[in-house]
Amino acid sequence: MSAPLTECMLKLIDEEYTLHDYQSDIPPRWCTGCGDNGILTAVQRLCRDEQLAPEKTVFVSGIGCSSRFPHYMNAYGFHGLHGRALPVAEGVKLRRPDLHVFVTTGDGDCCSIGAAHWIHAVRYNMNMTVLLHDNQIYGLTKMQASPTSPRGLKSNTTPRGTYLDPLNPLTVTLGVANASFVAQAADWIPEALYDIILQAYRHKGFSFVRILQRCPEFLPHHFDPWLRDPAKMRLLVHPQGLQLSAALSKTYRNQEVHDPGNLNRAREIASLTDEIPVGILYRNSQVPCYEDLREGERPNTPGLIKTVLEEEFDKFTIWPEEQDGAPRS
Amino acid sequence: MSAPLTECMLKLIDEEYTLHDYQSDIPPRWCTGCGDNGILTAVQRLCRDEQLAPEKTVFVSGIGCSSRFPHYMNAYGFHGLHGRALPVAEGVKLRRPDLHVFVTTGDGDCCSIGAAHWIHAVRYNMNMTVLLHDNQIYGLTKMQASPTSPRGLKSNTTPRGTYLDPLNPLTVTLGVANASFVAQAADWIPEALYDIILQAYRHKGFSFVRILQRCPEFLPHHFDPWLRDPAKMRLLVHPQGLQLSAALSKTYRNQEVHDPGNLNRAREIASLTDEIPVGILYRNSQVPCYEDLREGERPNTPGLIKTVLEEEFDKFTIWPEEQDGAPRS
Amino acid sequence: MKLRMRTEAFPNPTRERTGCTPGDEAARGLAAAVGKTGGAAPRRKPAVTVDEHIVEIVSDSGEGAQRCGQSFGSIAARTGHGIWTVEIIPAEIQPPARSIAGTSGNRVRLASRRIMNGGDEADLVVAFNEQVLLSRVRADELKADCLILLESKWRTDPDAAIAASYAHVCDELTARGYRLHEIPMERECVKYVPDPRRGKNMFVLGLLCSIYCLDPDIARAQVRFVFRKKDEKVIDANLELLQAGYEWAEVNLDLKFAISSSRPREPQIVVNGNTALALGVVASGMEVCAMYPITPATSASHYLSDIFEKVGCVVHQAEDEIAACAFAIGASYAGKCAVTITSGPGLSLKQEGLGLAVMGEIPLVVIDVQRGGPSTGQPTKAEQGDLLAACFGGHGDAPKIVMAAATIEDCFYSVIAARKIAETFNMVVMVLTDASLATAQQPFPRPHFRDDWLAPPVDQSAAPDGAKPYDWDPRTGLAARFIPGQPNGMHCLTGLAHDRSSRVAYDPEANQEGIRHRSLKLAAFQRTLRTPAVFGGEDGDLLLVGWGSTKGAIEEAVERLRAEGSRVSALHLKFLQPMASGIKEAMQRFDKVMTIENNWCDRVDGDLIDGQNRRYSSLAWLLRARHLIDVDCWGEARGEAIKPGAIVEVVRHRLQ
Amino acid sequence: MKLRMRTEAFPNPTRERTGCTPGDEAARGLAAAVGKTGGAAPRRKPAVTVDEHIVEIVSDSGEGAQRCGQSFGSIAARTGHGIWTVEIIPAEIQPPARSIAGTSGNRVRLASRRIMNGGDEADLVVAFNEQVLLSRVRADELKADCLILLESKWRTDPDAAIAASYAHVCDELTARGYRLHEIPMERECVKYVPDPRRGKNMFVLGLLCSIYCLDPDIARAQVRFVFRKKDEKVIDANLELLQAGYEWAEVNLDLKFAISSSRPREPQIVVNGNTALALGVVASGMEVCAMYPITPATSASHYLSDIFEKVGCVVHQAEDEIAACAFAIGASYAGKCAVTITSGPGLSLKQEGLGLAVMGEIPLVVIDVQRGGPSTGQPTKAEQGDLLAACFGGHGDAPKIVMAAATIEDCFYSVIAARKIAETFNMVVMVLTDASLATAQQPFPRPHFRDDWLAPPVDQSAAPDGAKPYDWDPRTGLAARFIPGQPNGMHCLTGLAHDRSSRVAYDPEANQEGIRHRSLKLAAFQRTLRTPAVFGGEDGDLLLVGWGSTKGAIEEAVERLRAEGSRVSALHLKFLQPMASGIKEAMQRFDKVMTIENNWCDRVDGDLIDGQNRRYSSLAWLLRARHLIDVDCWGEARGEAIKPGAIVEVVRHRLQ
Ligand SMILES: Cc1ncc(C[n+]2csc(CCOP(=O)(O)OP(=O)(O)O)c2C)c(N)n1
Ligand SMILES: Cc1ncc(C[n+]2csc(CCOP(=O)(O)OP(=O)(O)O)c2C)c(N)n1
Ligand code: SF4
Ligand code: SF4
Ligand SMILES: [Mg+2]
Ligand SMILES: [Mg+2]
Repeated sequence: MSAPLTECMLKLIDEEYTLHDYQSDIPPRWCTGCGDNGILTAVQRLCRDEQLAPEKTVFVSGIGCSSRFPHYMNAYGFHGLHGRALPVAEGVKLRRPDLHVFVTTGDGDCCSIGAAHWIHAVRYNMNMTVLLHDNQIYGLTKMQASPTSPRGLKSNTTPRGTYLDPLNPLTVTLGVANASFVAQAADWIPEALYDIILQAYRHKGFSFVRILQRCPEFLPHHFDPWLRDPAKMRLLVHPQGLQLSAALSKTYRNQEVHDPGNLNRAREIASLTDEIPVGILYRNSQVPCYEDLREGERPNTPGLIKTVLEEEFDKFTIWPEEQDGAPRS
Repeated sequence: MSAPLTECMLKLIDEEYTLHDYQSDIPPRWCTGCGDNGILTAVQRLCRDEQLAPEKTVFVSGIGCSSRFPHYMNAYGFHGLHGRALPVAEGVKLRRPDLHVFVTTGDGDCCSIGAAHWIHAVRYNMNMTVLLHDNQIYGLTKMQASPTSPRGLKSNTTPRGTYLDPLNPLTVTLGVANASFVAQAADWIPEALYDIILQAYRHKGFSFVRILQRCPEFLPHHFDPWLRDPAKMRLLVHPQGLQLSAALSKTYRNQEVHDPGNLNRAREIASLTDEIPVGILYRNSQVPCYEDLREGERPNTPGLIKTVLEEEFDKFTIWPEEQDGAPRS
Repeated sequence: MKLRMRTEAFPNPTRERTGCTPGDEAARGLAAAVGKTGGAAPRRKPAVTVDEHIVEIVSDSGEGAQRCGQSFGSIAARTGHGIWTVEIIPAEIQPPARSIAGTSGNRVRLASRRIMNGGDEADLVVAFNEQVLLSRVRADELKADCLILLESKWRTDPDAAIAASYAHVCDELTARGYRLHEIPMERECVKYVPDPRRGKNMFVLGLLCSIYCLDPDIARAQVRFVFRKKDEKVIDANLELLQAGYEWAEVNLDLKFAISSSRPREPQIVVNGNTALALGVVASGMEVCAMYPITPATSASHYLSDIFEKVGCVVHQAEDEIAACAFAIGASYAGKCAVTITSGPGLSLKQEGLGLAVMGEIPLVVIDVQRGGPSTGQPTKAEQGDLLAACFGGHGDAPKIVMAAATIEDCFYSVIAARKIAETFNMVVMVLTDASLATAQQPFPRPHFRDDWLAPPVDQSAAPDGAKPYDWDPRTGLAARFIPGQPNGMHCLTGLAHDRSSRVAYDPEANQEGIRHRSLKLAAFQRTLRTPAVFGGEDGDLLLVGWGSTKGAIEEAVERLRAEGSRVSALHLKFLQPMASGIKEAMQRFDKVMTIENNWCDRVDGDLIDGQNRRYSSLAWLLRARHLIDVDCWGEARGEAIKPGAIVEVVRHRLQ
Repeated sequence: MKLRMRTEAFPNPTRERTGCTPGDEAARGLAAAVGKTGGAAPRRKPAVTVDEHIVEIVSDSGEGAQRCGQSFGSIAARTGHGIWTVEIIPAEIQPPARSIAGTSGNRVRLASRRIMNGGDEADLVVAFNEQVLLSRVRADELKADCLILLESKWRTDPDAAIAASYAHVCDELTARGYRLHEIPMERECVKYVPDPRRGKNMFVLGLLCSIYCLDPDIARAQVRFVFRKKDEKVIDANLELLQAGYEWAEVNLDLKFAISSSRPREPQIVVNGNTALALGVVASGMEVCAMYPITPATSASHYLSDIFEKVGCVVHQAEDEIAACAFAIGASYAGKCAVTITSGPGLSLKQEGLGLAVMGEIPLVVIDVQRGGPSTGQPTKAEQGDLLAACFGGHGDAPKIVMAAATIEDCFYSVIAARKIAETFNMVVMVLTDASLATAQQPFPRPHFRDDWLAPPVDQSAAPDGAKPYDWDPRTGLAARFIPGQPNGMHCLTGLAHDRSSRVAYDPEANQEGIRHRSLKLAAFQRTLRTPAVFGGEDGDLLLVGWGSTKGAIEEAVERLRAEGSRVSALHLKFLQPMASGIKEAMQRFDKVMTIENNWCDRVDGDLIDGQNRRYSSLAWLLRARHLIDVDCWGEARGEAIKPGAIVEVVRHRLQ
């Protein structure tokens, strides 16, 4: 798993990380055709293109098929508890701004059991890239409805179809204070997926990317309507947002020029039900990051700690008779 | 606490509940000037005007000053766990549509530890009235910052001021699928408070009312700017929404005609930062209630249970030799 | 208050039926068929009579070994054998083909008598490729001279590496003494179906029916039942494959085993533990099950979701376990006693909610289908790791009742009992099962429905004048509770310390009064428990004490050991908190006492572990504390059911 | 690995100083002042010499009795008395005036020697109204002949009901033998300040200084200190009130008590348990405290929030306890060992997270300031109810280290030790304190800062070739862990069962190997523990065993009992899981062993409770299970610290 030291040395010489450097020696164990595979590829490309040092990169996840992601990256990984990926990632980032933090989570992991953490993570706006693998189903536990499952979907816990309209992760995120980067991608448009993840990574703050992800195992034809008819995908283009290659804009003619600075329009686009918007819905680089707001003015050296402790002790000290009997204020 | 049987009998005769019938014999223990007192009065008036049978009315709460509410009502009360009022209330309502369910919760109770339940309760859209007592502080535990505390507020856990912009309960709620009733009130405009709670109660579905509530104990002058200057309060008026008395509209001249059916505008209004909107931001009577969607076609009589069980047993039965050895399909 | 406890093994009156009877109708029919297909005339084969066999069918997941195994088990059961089937579950959702981690299938133990566990190593294994076969060898799941029926197509696989690996494995296993039979499964199947990979499993079913002389009529009926939702063409194709397999074996295999069987006199049902739990929920009259998906508990909710609506009731999938617990509490508070089903991690999350139910004295049934821990651990594997968390998990003094299901049948009746206890004592009742019961199948007497299983209708009558919601009975701690809708019963339930009127109690006395009465209810309930019976002899050298799913294995081990002449007996506990009286006396009649548990306890072999720091298994810990008897323990945390043979080994060793 | 344990009481070399010395400078100054105010010349009053007194000051909340009591305590401490102060906390946030539930104030025990607990009933109480006084009478907190100094203004209150109630209470209490002194507090105060209600408390402070012959210079210095953030006018006004109270007492009261005092040779600090915890966090070198507000833990976070930023560190108020725990785990994983502080309900919510830390072997310090349970229980009250949940709360086999702070000083050192243990063993370390330590104050030697208290800087060096993240040492179970940033150390930490390379482990062996090594670490740590010393005699009739905050009360009870001639000793445990060796041997040297715990255990008096169902106190349960000794227990759940007198009573009774 960990490349031998000698290799690391070589790195220092020719400075170049290759795709291979980001692949762990555990072969991905997702089903064939699973959208997670494409997301993994995109992220490994990103690491290569941004030349992220594997030892300085941390992938935090919860539990779910998507949360197996960190096992397949050659980087530090934290495959934790169902729903708790975000607070763990916040703890990692707080005192280690030098680390690149990524979070991979599922629609159940993030939007169901993890919903409270999700809302508050958006508000903390810590500098990390969050990939919501939204396959609209519980994959790992074998096909139960998720909050994002479309109404009427038959699953093992809803054999007669789900009862409610799906939760919309985009409108919820856009309703939270300090939202600073909100985007949507689809695993079947790898080029846009890559561009969006790249911009998400480069955005300083909490970058939330909802990725529509196929689960052939349990929902084989789920996204077919959108796959068959590119016109049902609306690509959001803008100089500050996504820019399409000629090829892409030829297939996806349904495009909207959307300024990521426009929150109200972003909310309207996010609310679309029939069409799937792809691109950057909202970006605001002005929102401060929690880790910066909480950074201490001075490093916590032993000397400083001693000084402060003595100051505090002084306030509470009773001195022996020889010394001044009065408390120091 | 429980009125003697004879009194109940009398009730059946002259059918009229008075305010007194909704007051428990425990005197409210909130600080003098606490906004919770006004909310209690409004709710007791509502019960009287709607003639709710105390034994058919349930007040569910979490933990906090505001969550002491059920102790002061003569009705069934459930003063449960911090953050968990909503799922408890859902469980109460599911099989007891005959009960009137109210939830009183605080900004910490609902928006911090209870955030996941809040998001999902909006989506379930069960028929209950939810009062968010938002004093923008943790009262019961003596003054820690809450997610709705304005940035810079000094509290016991943020002695140098809070670090983040406040969470906006209205925009979050309006971002959730199936939101069917979202309103805002302020404890210092009792007339509007009453009208809004009344409409919330009458709406069939999950009625979410955020009430700006004063906490003189810990934030004595917190809302003064808005108290002093009525122009900073924007009243939302509409035939389908709030209608102001002459007196009220004389004091509060800053009014906007807002159609509660307009979601996009509702989100814009909710996003106002300097002005405080008061009124009904959004209403949609078309959203089905979860308890109705889950109602069984047939009552679970012993007879029915026996029939279904035998059917199921048949599928798994091995019959003795005498009988047909083939499994029944 | 009387509770119906069904822990004792069910008496099983039978009529004998032994040997292979090729003379009968069905077989003649098949013989004829064989004739028709012009193969060599069926040789008369002497069937080796055995008392029991353990058969495994393993394949890549998706190749249908599980369905084949389950059908085989059902046919054997219907034929009148005692059976116990165990699922072999792949650790991955969708593992690569021909991989060790991906082995999926079924183990079927069939015997001439009723059996209560999955037994030891396999006598015969059918494998669809050599890799899945290897995984079973590596896991030591096969007898030294195990019979192996292996798909032979790999020998000639275009991919040289595969062919080589296959040949290598075959040679090695033969060398090691396994009795290998290579079988051209797909080659035979293509004669009948276009895609042999999908039909294989029914062909294998045919093989097995021939080998174990199972009634062909029953086999055919079973196949029809399995495919009942498919159209006739599919059914016919599979019947053909069944027949083909049967014929092929008759002609080409020299294997026949006769296991005597006896059809039970009364109807039996064959279900797994989770299905039994779900049926128990329906039979208990509960109306609400609030849950959040988690392996291995979920399949119970799946089946319940399917049938609960038919009786007008609801399975609510909440946003998380905390909400599921709170939701169930709300429903119970409103008079509809509810159940929440989960597994280890969910139990940890529910602890705070359970404390509220204890404090508010709200009846609640909690089912924990235990899995491998700690943390996410081994979600699909069996372990008994949650006993202490169930007893002591919450903060403060939160007395709960904890019981465990010992058999599949017991899963059904435990839920019914739990609901009754919960509503009689207004308490939280935990029912512990585990992954090994969850997926194992075994026949047990078809239950006779009784109205008194059900909850009485919600009381909505007016509360008596001046009655208090917590008017604790000084002798039992019991208090009538008032349910919303009852005139005159209005009060505010609270998780804060409270007095008899449910008012917040600030003074020391009131606080202690509440704590004392909540604790007293446990004692009151304890007085209703019967002393469990000792299995084996009333006294002796060693008493094995167990709880939950290990019962069958422990008692079988005791039978074997006693047959060897050892003075070993077993005691199995259904109630872990509180425990019945008389257990101490039972233990005192033996020189040594040892618990057998499927959870971890420190071995005393290392140089670090001693009496001062050894961590004991959970039940041992409870028995030691309660009875001050030096209860030893032996346990494993291998993620699978404990084998009777393993217990026999351990005991032999301890008794030396 | 060596850990600095500070459980033994600190040797306190002193110089004697007894009697009331009105001859000294300060007093003469005051006498003069008295002269000036032209009152009757100060009578020479003989001071009754006593060894100790317990003084209570009670008022409605907001009237400043707490500040008065704390100042009185500090002055006494600075004068050289041994002191222990206990807060009397109202149960309501803002209770109505003159209400029993609203009583707020302070209890100060001052003595000639160092004392380790709050003692028994009060000798003297100052009350601002008769209702708050009543609440103390009702709670049996006053000695039979207790001296009462009561604000007299109510006698003439315009509201007839109030006046009547006042008169009635006075008559009754006098009749019952209390020695009542009515004092015109406000009438005197108005002479100096416009709003006497706000100044009263300093007037009372003056009274008390006169009555207990406290050094007026120190008193004045203290007042200046208390109001240091206010402007001079405020300070002067309060100094005037102090003086007025002193003078008034000198002239009008016939009460003077002399308690010998001796100023310590080395500096002492006076803080409460929560402040000590916060100071310990800073001193441990931890950089992150993730918490969610909860009483009574919160005040520790309040103080920490105030000082932690000064050393560049962070208190993070998370959205809930689960997030707080996960956040702390994330920080620890990234190399910054973190602490999460909570109380009972929070502990229940963190159980799943703690299991992950155990499984991932991530160092983590968890502080649980226990409160009254179960559920929301009694948030402001003291109880030791979380021990078993701390040991066994999570699902699966999740070994953690559990320790408890026994004194306020110990709160400070326990956190430092906990961080060290956590990082040495990569384990979860729980530190238990409770509400009674949280708010009690007592002087202890000012700590001498040591660099080795601090965590070493995060290791970012490259991991050796082929090194594995869980390369468990077969003897100790310890493994070096790799921290993000370390080249070559990349791996994926997981809550699933895993092998030495942190890869998901599917096979039985790998799973057991992990469980075995995580368990082994507990034994390895256990070997580093010293056997705690027995207090009293090495053998005898009865050994009292305790843990946590009860130490002072138990040992004082033992002293008294031994003085009576009973052969009683005490053993106090700092580490509850694992426990030090030698405890069994210590217990065996006594005829009877009994734990004294501030939590519930069933009384055996009722007709229902017997040995088969009695629920024991937590520590008793652990000792019985581990050592098979019939450890009895006595406990209360009254929400307050156990009194030495109560223990003396119980022991006398048991020894009959
Ligand atoms: C506390 C807890 N509850 C439940 C589970 C079981 N569980 C594991 S993953 C999962 C949901 C998976 O769905 P999702 O988050 O959408 O991820 P996916 O598998 O679809 O990628 C659940 C319920 C668990 N591991 N822990
Ligand atoms: C699990 C748990 N965590 C924390 C607490 C402590 N606690 C009680 S109320 C409260 C917050 C109160 O603030 P809010 O919800 O805004 O209600 P308010 O008192 O302001 O009305 C907290 C943190 C608790 N009781 N339970
Ligand atoms: S189950 Fe679905 S989500 Fe999971 S790996 Fe397979 S395809 Fe992907
Ligand atoms: S503390 Fe604030 S919120 Fe609580 S009762 Fe007092 S004023 Fe109301
Ligand atoms: Mg999913
Ligand atoms: Mg609040």
